[in-house]
Amino acid sequence: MTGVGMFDVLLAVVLPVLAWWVVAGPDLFRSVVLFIVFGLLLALVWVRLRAPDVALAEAAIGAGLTGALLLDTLGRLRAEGWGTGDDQRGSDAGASGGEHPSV
Amino acid sequence: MNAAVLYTLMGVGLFSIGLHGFLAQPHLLRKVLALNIMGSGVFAVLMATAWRGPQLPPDPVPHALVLTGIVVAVSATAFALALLRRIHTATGRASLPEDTAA
Amino acid sequence: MTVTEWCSLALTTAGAFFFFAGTVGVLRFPDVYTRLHALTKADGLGLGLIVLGLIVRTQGWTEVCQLALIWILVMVSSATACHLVARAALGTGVRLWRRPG
Amino acid sequence: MHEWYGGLASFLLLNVVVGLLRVLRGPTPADRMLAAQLFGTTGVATLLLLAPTFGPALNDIALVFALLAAVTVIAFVRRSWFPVNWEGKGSHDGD
Repeated sequence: MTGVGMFDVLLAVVLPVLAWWVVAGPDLFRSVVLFIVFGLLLALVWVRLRAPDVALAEAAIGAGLTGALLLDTLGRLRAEGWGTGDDQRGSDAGASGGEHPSV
Repeated sequence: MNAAVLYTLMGVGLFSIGLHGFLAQPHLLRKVLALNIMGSGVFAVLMATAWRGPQLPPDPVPHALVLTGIVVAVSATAFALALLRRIHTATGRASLPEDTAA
Repeated sequence: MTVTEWCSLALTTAGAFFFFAGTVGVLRFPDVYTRLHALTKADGLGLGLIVLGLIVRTQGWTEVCQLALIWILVMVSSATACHLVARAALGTGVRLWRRPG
Repeated sequence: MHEWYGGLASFLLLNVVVGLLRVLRGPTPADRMLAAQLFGTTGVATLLLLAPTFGPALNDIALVFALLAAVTVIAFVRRSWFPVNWEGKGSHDGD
């Protein structure tokens, strides 16, 4: 793989789009899942830059451990209620911050 | 356009998006996500500087820095999430008072 | 190209096709349970064919064992995960899809 | 030969990108998690296909990817998904 191939362009375009969805999407659970996918694809970037050690660390703790921590926190937040109890549709309605529906 | 330039641009983009989210989003969990994305952007720039073409092996020093950075980022994220839970149990909301007043 | 290389090419391409089919299934199927069905096909068959295609061209036994181990691990974890997700979906009342009409 | 493997890896990456639509659309959290699990397996396949080009270390990363998917899904099911009545229908007796 010399030069810039389709693999690189695909990764370099998708990752910022993914980051934008994580940061600005409407649903918090969706953001967390997209963040896990983001870590997965970032590990592929490290592989492509010939850093398998960094890719290993990124896959194990960057995406795996952080994803588990985030999901756990999300579940805890929901178990304690989002504030107003407006959580009938699970993560779809109440996930954007409970008392702050403008998020 | 080689791989280093491409991934440097991507890293700068990721950092900008993360910074925007960190400043603009009131929900604390989203701030944590945005912070992680900012960090990933910095890592991407560092890794791109280590790239020395397809023939030569890449520079190992930025690799070591990024490896350390990933571990530190995970620890900081865990700490931030613990603080977030504490704030949520104490105040019943998952955002800072400055953000909710607006 | 030798015969083993042709075999490897054919097997990996077939595996990639099953991943494509799995992605299409996850996108097009109507509910969680049918999507799980599509997902397990990609996991088992797609990865199995790709692993087989790469085993054909390896030299040593260690790499063969490693690849087979990866496949077995993915099979076990995917079966467990799919079972957990399906049971949780059923327990929380996600309805089964019925053909309309 | 290696070019062909690289092409297949790009194709699998394209599959992941298209499959992101399922994560975006939902509708239930299980659907999103399911798509993430598919991406994990596709990532394993991509790494295995890149291994002839970039060296056998990628097989180890593929192993870690396989573990990652399991850990994430189990964290999701055990910690993050509660019996909320989806689509307003009565729930089963869930255990």
